[in-house]
Amino acid sequence: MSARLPQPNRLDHGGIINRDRPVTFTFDRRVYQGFEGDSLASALLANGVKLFGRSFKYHRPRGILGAGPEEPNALVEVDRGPADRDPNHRATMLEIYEGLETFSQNHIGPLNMDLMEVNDLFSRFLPAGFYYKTFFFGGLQAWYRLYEPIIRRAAGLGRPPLAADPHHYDKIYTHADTLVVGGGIAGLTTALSLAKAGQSVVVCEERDRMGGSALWQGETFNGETGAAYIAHMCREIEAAGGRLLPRTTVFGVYDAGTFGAVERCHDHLTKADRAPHTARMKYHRIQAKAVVYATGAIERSVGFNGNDRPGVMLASAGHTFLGKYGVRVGERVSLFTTHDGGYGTAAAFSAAGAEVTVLDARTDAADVSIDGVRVIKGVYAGQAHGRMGVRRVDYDGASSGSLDADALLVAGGWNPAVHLTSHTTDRRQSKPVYDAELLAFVPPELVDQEAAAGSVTGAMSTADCLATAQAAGKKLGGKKIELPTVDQALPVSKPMEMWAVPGAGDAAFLDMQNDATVKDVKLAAQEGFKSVEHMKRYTTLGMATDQGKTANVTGLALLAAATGRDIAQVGTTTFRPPYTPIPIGVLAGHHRQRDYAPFRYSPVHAWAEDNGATFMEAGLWMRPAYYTAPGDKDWLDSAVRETRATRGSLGITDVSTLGKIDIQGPDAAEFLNRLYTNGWKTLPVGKARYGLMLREDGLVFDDGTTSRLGENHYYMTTTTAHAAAVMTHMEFMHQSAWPDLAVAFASVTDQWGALALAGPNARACLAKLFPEVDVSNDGLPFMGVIETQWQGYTARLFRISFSGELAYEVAVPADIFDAFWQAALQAGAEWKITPYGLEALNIMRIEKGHVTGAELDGRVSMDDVGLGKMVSSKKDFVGRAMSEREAFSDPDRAKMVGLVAAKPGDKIIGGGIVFDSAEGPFDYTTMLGYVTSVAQYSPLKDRAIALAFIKNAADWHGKTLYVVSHVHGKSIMEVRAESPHFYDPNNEKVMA
Amino acid sequence: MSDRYGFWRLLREGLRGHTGWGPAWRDPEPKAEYDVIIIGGGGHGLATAYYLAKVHGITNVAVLEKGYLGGGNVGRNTTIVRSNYLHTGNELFYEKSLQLWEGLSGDLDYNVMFSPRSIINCFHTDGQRDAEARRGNQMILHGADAVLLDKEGVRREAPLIDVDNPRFPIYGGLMQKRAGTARHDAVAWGFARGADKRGVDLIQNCEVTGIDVEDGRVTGVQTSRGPIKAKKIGMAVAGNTSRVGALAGLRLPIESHVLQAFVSEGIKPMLHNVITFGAGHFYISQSDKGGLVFGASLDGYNTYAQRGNLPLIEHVMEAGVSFVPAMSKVRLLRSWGGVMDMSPDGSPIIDKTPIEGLYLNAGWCYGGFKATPGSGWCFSHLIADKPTHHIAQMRLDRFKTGRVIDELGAGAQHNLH
Amino acid sequence: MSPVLKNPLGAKWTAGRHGKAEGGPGVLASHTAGLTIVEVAALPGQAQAMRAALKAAFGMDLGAGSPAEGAENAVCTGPGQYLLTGHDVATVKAAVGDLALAVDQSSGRVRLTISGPAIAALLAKTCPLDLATWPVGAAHASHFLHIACTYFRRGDAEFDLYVGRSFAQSVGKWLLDASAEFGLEIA
Amino acid sequence: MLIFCPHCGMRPSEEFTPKGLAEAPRPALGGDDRPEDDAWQDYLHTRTNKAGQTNEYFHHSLGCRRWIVVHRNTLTHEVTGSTMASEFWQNQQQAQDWEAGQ
Repeated sequence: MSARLPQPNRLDHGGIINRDRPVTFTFDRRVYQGFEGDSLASALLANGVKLFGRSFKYHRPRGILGAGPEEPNALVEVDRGPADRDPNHRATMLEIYEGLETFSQNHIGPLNMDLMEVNDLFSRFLPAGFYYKTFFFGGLQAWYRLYEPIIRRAAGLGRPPLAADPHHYDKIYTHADTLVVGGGIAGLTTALSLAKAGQSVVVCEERDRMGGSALWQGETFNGETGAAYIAHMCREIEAAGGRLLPRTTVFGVYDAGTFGAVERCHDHLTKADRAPHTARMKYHRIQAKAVVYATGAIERSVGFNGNDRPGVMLASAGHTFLGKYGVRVGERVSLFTTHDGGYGTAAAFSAAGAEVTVLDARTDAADVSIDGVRVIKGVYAGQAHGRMGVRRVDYDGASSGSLDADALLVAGGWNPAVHLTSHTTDRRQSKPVYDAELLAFVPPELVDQEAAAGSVTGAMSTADCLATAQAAGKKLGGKKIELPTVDQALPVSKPMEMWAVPGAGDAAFLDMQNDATVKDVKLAAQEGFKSVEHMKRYTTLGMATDQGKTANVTGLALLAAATGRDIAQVGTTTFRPPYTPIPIGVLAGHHRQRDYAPFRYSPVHAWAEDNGATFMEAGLWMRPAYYTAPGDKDWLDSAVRETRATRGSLGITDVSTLGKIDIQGPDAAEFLNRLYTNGWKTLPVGKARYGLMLREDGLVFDDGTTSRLGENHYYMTTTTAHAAAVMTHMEFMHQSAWPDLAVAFASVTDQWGALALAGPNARACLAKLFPEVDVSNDGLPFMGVIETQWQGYTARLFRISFSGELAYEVAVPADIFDAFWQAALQAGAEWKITPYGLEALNIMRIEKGHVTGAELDGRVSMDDVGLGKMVSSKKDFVGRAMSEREAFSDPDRAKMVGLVAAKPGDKIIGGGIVFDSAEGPFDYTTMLGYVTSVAQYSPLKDRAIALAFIKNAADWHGKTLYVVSHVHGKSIMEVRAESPHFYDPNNEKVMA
Repeated sequence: MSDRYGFWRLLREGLRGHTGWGPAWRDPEPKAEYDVIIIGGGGHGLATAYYLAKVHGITNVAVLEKGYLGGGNVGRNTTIVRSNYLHTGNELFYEKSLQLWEGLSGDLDYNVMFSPRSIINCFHTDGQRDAEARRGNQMILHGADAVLLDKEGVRREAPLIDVDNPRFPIYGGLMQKRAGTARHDAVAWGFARGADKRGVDLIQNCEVTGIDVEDGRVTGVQTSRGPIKAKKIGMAVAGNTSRVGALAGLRLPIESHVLQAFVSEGIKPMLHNVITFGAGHFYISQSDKGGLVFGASLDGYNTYAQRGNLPLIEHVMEAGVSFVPAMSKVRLLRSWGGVMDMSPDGSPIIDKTPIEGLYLNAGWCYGGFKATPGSGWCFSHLIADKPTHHIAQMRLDRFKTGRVIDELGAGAQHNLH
Repeated sequence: MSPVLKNPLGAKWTAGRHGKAEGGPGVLASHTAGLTIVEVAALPGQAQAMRAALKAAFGMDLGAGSPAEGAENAVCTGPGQYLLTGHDVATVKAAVGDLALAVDQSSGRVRLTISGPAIAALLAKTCPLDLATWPVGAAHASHFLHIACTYFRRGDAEFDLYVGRSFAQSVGKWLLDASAEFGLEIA
Repeated sequence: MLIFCPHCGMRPSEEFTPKGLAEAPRPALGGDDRPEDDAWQDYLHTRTNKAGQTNEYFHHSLGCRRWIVVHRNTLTHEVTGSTMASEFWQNQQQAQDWEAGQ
């Protein structure tokens, strides 16, 4: 451990920091020392640092306002390199550790000489909403190219990280009978009551340890110090099975007892202290039957000029630094209060040796005598002076004067932290309600499974908080526990109503980060922005990173005054999750980048990888696009080679990814009849049939073959893309429309590996693989199916073809599919069997005029793709009714056609638009249609071919058309239209 | 003194303490009768009133708003403006709307901060590239602009996008340069101020509780502030269309779904364009203030509550971090939800209803914000009996005729669009 | 000769210790290769009769068919729907006859058995359900980090996971990731 | 959100895929209804879409794969009942009770 450095504002005793463990860290490259248990804020304050940052709009120098998550000013960057940069960290919540490096943000030049402070000089010209009223000169281009870039550069707070986050994050599903939000003394008391009644309880506390202000504010409990009392309560809760989660922010309340919480596991530790393989943060999705909101209250400031000066802070913050960290934020302290609570803080500072003057806004305040504390009644802080740190405070009111001060603490009253109780406001049909006596919003009436405890209820004294905790425990079925006797209790009273002092204006800040002032609120009202939402949006009050925790209520109180309404009438804005900002990455958890979604692999994926395959995504599947062989120049070269080999001799491809559904039951044929457009009742056992399914809206959904394996047993295949959707559709139709059909079905996609053998030698190869099966044209005719065995395993042989060749698909159980694939390769070796991928398949199916998802894009009818003849007129089926709507017989519908490039080497562009002229005009009224699929080289045609949809398709066969693509530099390509069935139109090859 | 906005006025007001700014709009009591009532003081309703007054000279108009002006989806969206649609039924309309956006600040004398920072839709397969090429081509044929980017083009435009995404690599993107973002509240306020200036009564806190129909035609409305007569009533209440329609006995092809949106803390510029990740239905842009503004798909269940649930939130963050890995450490500031009028084909309806004098503007799905000026323009023309060709296909009866406008090809299921 | 069964879990699924190396493993995992799995699904209205048939043929007592009433070799995945292990499809089909669909899923599903002291902490990362409320013998169809998965509770700290074969590599990889902090021993 | 599945019990909503409001049954197979008639339009397109109690299809896709009809309040998201889709339209009484209970 390095030598101890001086910490000028650190008292030599007090606080709950570990004075045995000095911690060295930096801020703006200067080295400082604090103690273990310090926040960055407390450690820097201990070192006399007052200036922490700059405000968003006017770049005014700012210090610390609060001591916790409400802090609007002191945002810093924690830098561990560009990838591990952590901007906008609240200094009050950042725990220091050895070697921590932090930086101030949002300034040009050093923090104390920020060039952007020029904004402050012109602040009178930059009132709320100024940007709506100017920047017109020069029109759109001037805005976009000149004004807006300047605004964008000036805006923003910290610097963004520039690379992937090196940390990992976990999502944890956490369950509890009751979630207690807030581990202060009220939350812990309720938790103990519930845990003792046998409930499973989780207590989430946003700060670094359980206990809240009881830890340090000097009250005693049954004679014990707060820290000791809290410690033994925590032990009791854990002994009863409760879980205590410090550093855990419950950020949102969702439906049915679901809560989002983030636990910070690493940020307070040095790298060496972090357990390996553990997450930086955990996102707990908490499911609880009941909840206790023990979220506490947040102190508010008062609007007066200069209330944003470094050194002006909330009284509770000053008290926290003193009590929790042993840091005295000033020697000559002015304390401006509107209620008795300020006196406890005054007494604590006085006891710590500070010279304290209380400015009590109340003329009728009771006399309080505290050693060394001067009290001036009926006055308010009118103006704080001192650009880089408060030096002097002018007070006014019943008397006026000026005080030398190096700190000004403000006790403006308390706002219960009602945020979470309003996330699901609709459940209670009520937002937080305004209590005109407390001058604060309190939770609305809560539902049965909810309770509130502690100062969030509006309770002020510790004794009252404990009583609410006991009531909360009782409401939720807890066991009665003895409440402690509180001694040395701090004074409390209801506040006097003073939201802003007389004369507060341009420099009286409400939203410190966004620089929204008392004057801005008045201006909003003057301009007609009288709804609280209008005021918020117009002034941006409450829209900063602290979401107005210290500012909102004051802002709307001033709006109420400016518009002559009650505060209750004005109401609050809606609180939205998250309660405090949380890293986006923690909510993503494990599922990011490569692990964003699972991969689905065919059983021969590894073989394909080892044999030169390049894969493409097909939904979650990885499918070989093409196999690169020695000598292949590019993907097209490979695909053409694979096509030629298949057409010329024998190809093999993996079709394991097709959806497969096993259908059984006496009504299976009836079910198929209703699902498909064509008839199924006459299909013999041992035969397959091509089927087309429509959606209920009458447009084509999916196609595939279904085979009849037994009297009541069918095996359906779907496209890879629609496998899940078809299964879901079948389940929907069966269960919602025809639940009495005696049929059951199951997805067997993963059970079967399947390959296609295609080409003139496919039969010979199949015969070698299945020597005991008659695979002759008679034994296994086109659309025939045989179930047999391969090496003791079931094998299904289907004589079907997508490529247009003589072809077979063979399915065997996935466990042995790799072995079967190898056997097929071996068997086909004598015919130079060639594996082919999707690119070659694409060439072949386009040559054959077979459609895929490019054509069946959810907008085409059966007729559009030339399959209108597949409609049985004898029966009803899904989609039939809607396909009888008038648009379906519109003569202008685009229908499928084949296109052939005019000459070899010409490209046809996928997504190109078809016109009948090369000269134009090209617009939407002259377009005939569009290209859906392209084979950039068809060996059959020795040039590019394509499938397209055009109006009056049949009329264009044999004629010249033009494919135009403006997004390819207005390329215009001459093509000839044809029937889309380029290859073997009479199916002689597939039937051979 | 002119009440026009501008630099010199700002300067003058600054020097005299901003005492000269008058209200942006009046706060009138409702009259007994108007020529036209627009139900809904959101973006579309205000824009309709503005164009009724400005283009058609119809100024005896009331806009009735249940809450505060601009409090619906115009105040809770991700501010994206674009005209990158495939189908004529949509593209003619959205391109008209985009053209209005381009001159809107000047037209309204209100800086709506329309920023043509471009949109890029990233795709992941050759098939998707062809589909995007077709869309780009068709956009151009409708007078819009489009550029097809390859992988490197996307990388150049948006260096922080993980184009080499190890799960769903990006092959390229379709870019519309004229697309961008705008300041959403300013749009509502600008139209409101413009309409008010031309004599339109904007009546807030005035809930329509009944629509009076006699002999098949409207005669007026009942409101929380008393009855108001009118021979023409325009509904522009997306999010509440079914509820308001029911007041006139209409059952409409609409479901209500929540779309969540998210904004991060402000940070210095890291993303210039609006950019979308096809594999995650994720979109993101960065606001002038520095917040990353992003979202993805619907939660999927029907709701009128303006909030969503965690599973979708998790999905959005997963997609976001996969697409823009650097955003992992940026903090989420706020999330919210807007209630979407989901139609069965994902496209809007601007049409007359079977009740004479009752006009419908609904079914905006996610597309309402970018449509604001176009919607107001076209709806005002329809109400003024001068319907324009831009909305020729946005018919209410299209689900009966089958002439649907299905951009996604997802079919007749409201929550799939 | 019998063909070699292809390991569905991929190359990263290797026997031995993974993740945290110190101390005993928090999670133990094993994969049963060659296990016979048959999916049965009762036709409408036949669930009870099917369960009776299964009881008669194989002695499986499946109660009234709730997810909690499973047996180690009859894991409930839905109403009238089970994954049966240890019997081949022909035997099962013969037992259920026309009461139910029966299909072989021996290759289609992969069963992983996981156990160990950290099992609750591990499953809290992968599964949204509260496993503390499940009795031993209960089965729940849910998800494993977004992947459809049926969980069967074998013992206090022992679970079977049934996942689709094509997803198995991702399941394996993600199980390695999730259990790294506890230390994983693959048998 | 939690959704009650009649087979599986209370489950997190991410296990379910919602399809939309279940306001009208599918017109009978082989019926005379024209596509523009209310029967078809109500099944596919038209919705009352109430703010309040509604019936809605959910598929327990990451669970037992049953289609269920969930009785939910669209203002508060409260789930007050659910039934198998296979029983829903057959038990019109239940559907009516749910309607009446709004």
